[in-house]
Amino acid sequence: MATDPASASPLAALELPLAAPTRQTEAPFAMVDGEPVNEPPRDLYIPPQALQVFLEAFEGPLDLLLYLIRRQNLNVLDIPIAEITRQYLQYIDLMQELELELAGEYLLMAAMLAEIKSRMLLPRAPSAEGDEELDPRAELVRRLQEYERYKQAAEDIDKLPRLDRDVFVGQAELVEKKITLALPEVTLQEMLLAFKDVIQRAAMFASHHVQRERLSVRQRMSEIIVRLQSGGFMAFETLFVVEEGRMGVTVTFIALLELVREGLLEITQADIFAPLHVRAAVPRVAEVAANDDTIIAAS
Amino acid sequence: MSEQMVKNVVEAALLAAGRPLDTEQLLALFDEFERPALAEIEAALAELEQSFEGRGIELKEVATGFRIQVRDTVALHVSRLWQERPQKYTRALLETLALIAYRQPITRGEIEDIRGVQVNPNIVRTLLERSWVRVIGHRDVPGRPELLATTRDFLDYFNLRSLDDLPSLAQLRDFESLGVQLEFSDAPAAAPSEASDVQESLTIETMQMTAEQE
Amino acid sequence: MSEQMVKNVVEAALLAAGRPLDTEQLLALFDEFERPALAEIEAALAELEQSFEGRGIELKEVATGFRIQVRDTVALHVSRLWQERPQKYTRALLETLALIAYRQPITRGEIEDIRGVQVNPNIVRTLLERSWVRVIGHRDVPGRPELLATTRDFLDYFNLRSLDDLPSLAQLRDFESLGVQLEFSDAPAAAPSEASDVQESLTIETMQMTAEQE
Repeated sequence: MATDPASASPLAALELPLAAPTRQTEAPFAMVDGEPVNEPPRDLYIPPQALQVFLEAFEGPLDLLLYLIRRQNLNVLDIPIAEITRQYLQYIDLMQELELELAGEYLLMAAMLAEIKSRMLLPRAPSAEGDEELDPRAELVRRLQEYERYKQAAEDIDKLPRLDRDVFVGQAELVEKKITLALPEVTLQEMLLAFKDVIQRAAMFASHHVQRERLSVRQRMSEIIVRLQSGGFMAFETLFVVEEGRMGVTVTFIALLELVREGLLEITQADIFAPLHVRAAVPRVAEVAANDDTIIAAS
Repeated sequence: MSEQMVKNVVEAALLAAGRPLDTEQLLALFDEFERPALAEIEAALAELEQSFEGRGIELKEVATGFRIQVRDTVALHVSRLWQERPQKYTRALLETLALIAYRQPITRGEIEDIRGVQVNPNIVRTLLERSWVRVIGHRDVPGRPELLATTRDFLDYFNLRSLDDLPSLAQLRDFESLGVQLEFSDAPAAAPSEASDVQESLTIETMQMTAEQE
Repeated sequence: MSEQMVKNVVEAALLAAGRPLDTEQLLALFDEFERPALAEIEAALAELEQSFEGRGIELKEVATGFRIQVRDTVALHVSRLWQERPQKYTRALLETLALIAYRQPITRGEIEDIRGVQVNPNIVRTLLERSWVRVIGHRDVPGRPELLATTRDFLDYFNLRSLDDLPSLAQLRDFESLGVQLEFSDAPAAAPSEASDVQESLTIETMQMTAEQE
C-alpha cells in the first residue's frame, strides 16, 4: 500500500507547483523528532484558480490527510499528530478563504485531530484490568489505512485495460439478417392436460367411442383418406398390408368401418361376390345408411 | 514497418471500426515515419481477402471503403443471435391440436362442437404451418369442410412411434395430476389392448358402430 | 456438420454479435439436428484462438463469454480511428466503484464510512446506468439501505473474467502488526515486519515515546 501517491495520482500535474517547493521548505518534517518545524508554504504563489482546482481535487478529509502524510514521506503508522493537525487546519482555512464548498466531514476531522492531539499530551495510566490503553491515533490510522487501500484499488482499476480505451472488440457486419421465427416448444404433457380440460368441459365422456377406440384406428383412417385422395376407386384388398399381420389388418378394417360410418368413404360392389371397391365419398348427399348396409353385409 | 504488422493493423482496424474504411483512412492510422505506401495497404487488403477464403467472414469493398462482413454461407446461423424468444402457444391451440390427434380426421366444426367455442382460423393455420396437422380431405356435408389429421412430423416432435403411444382416455383419467374423476360410460374401460384383445375389441367396436348408425 | 463449418459459424457469430457469447449461446445457433457437441464448440474456439496467433486480433474470455478483440500490439494504431479521447472517470467514481467491487455487497453508508465523505448520488446513478453496478437487495437495518454489487458487464468492460482477476487489495495491518511498525520505526533500517507476536508493553512504550516527542 505504500506506493507514492504522487506517482499515480491524477493530481500529479497540479502537485508540481505546490509540492516541489514544499519539499524544500518542509524537509525537516521528515525528521520531526524534536526538530523545529518550518511554516508551510504560505508565501508560495499559486494562481488562485489552480489552487481551487487542487483543493477541490481532494476526495475528503482522509484523502487530504493522506496527501499531507505522503508528501513528507511519513509513515501512516506513525503520524506526528500535532504537525499534521496544524497543516490540515491550514488547508481548511485556505478552502474557506476560497469559499470552496467545504463538506462537513472536513470540520469533523479537524475536531477529531484536535482531540487526538490533546489525548496524546496526557500521561496515560494503565487501567485496572492491566489492559493498556490504545494509542489515541489507532482509530485514525485504521481509517487512513482502510481508505488508502481502496484509493489504491481505484487507481488499479483505472489502469485496467478498458473497453473502448484499450480494448477494441472486433465486429463484422451482418449485411442481411435472416431472421427465422423461433417456434414455441410444446411438451406432450401440456397437450394432454389441454385435452383433459377440453374433454371435461365438453362432458363428452358418455361418448363411448372416444373412450374405447384405439388411436391407431384414427391414424389409419387418416392414412386411408390420404390414399383415396386421387378420387378414383381402389380395390378393397389393396388397402390391407398383409405384412402388418392380423393386428394391422384388424386396425385397417376398423378404420374402414369407421370411415364409412362417418360418411367419408364409399364401398361399392358391382355384384354379389364381385370384388369390393372403395373410394372417397363424393360430393353429393350420401346415402350413408345404404353404404353401411353394404359393408355390414360384406363383413 | 513489417508487412505482417501492416496487415495486422489493417485487419484489426477494419474489425474494430464498425464502419467501412477506405485506404486513406487506413493509411492515417500509421505515424508518418512508419507509414506504408498505398500499394502496401492494398497488398495487405488482398492478402486479408485471401486469408478469409473458406471461412465465415469476407472482405467486401462497398461505396465508402472496405469492411469485413459475415459470409452468406453462415448468415442464417449467425442471424439466430437476433432470434426472438418464442412465445408460448395458447391453450386454445393445444386443445385443438389434442382434439385433432385424438379424434382425427376431424373438421373445424366438430372441434368447435366439442370445445364449445369457435376455433380461430389462425390456430389451424399455425398447426398447418408447423406441419403437425394437414388437410387430408373433405367431409361430404354441405360446405365440404376440411378434414384435419396429424402428421408424421407431429409424431416425431412428440417422440411418438404412433398415435397409440398417446395415453388412452382411461389412462388420462388415472393420472393423479389430472385430478377430477371423470365420468365414463358404463362400458368396460378398454386400455390400449395388445394383439390378443383385438378380436374382442373389434367385435365391440363394430357393434357399437352399428348401434350408432341410426 | 463439418468441423470447418462449426468454426466458421463460431467465428462469424462472435464477430457479428457485438457482445461476448458463451458456449451455450454458440450452441443455440445450430439447429437441433446439426448441433455440435459442447466439446466441438470448445475445439472450434481453441482452433480460432490459435489461428489468431501473430495477428492483430485475439480471442478473449471475459465474464459473459468469448469475444474477439484487438491485440494490444496494434491497439495504439487502431485507437487512432477515433478522434475523441476516451472518457475519463473521476476519482470519486472510481473509488466508489472500487469499494463496491472489493467489498460487495455494500451500502452507500458503508462506502461513505470508508471514504470519509458523502457519496454523490449521481455517482451511484452513473454506475447503475452503465450497468456496472446493481442493487441486489437491502440490508436489514433501519432504513433498509440498498446493497450494491458489481455486474458481469463491469467485468466485461474491464476485460476480466471474474472478480478474482481484480488486482489484489493491499493488506490492512491490524493493530498488533501496527504495533510492530511503530516499534521498528524507531530503529534504523526499519522494514515492514511480518512477525505477529509482539509484546504489547513494548508497543505502548514506543507509542508513548512518540507522544512525548510531539
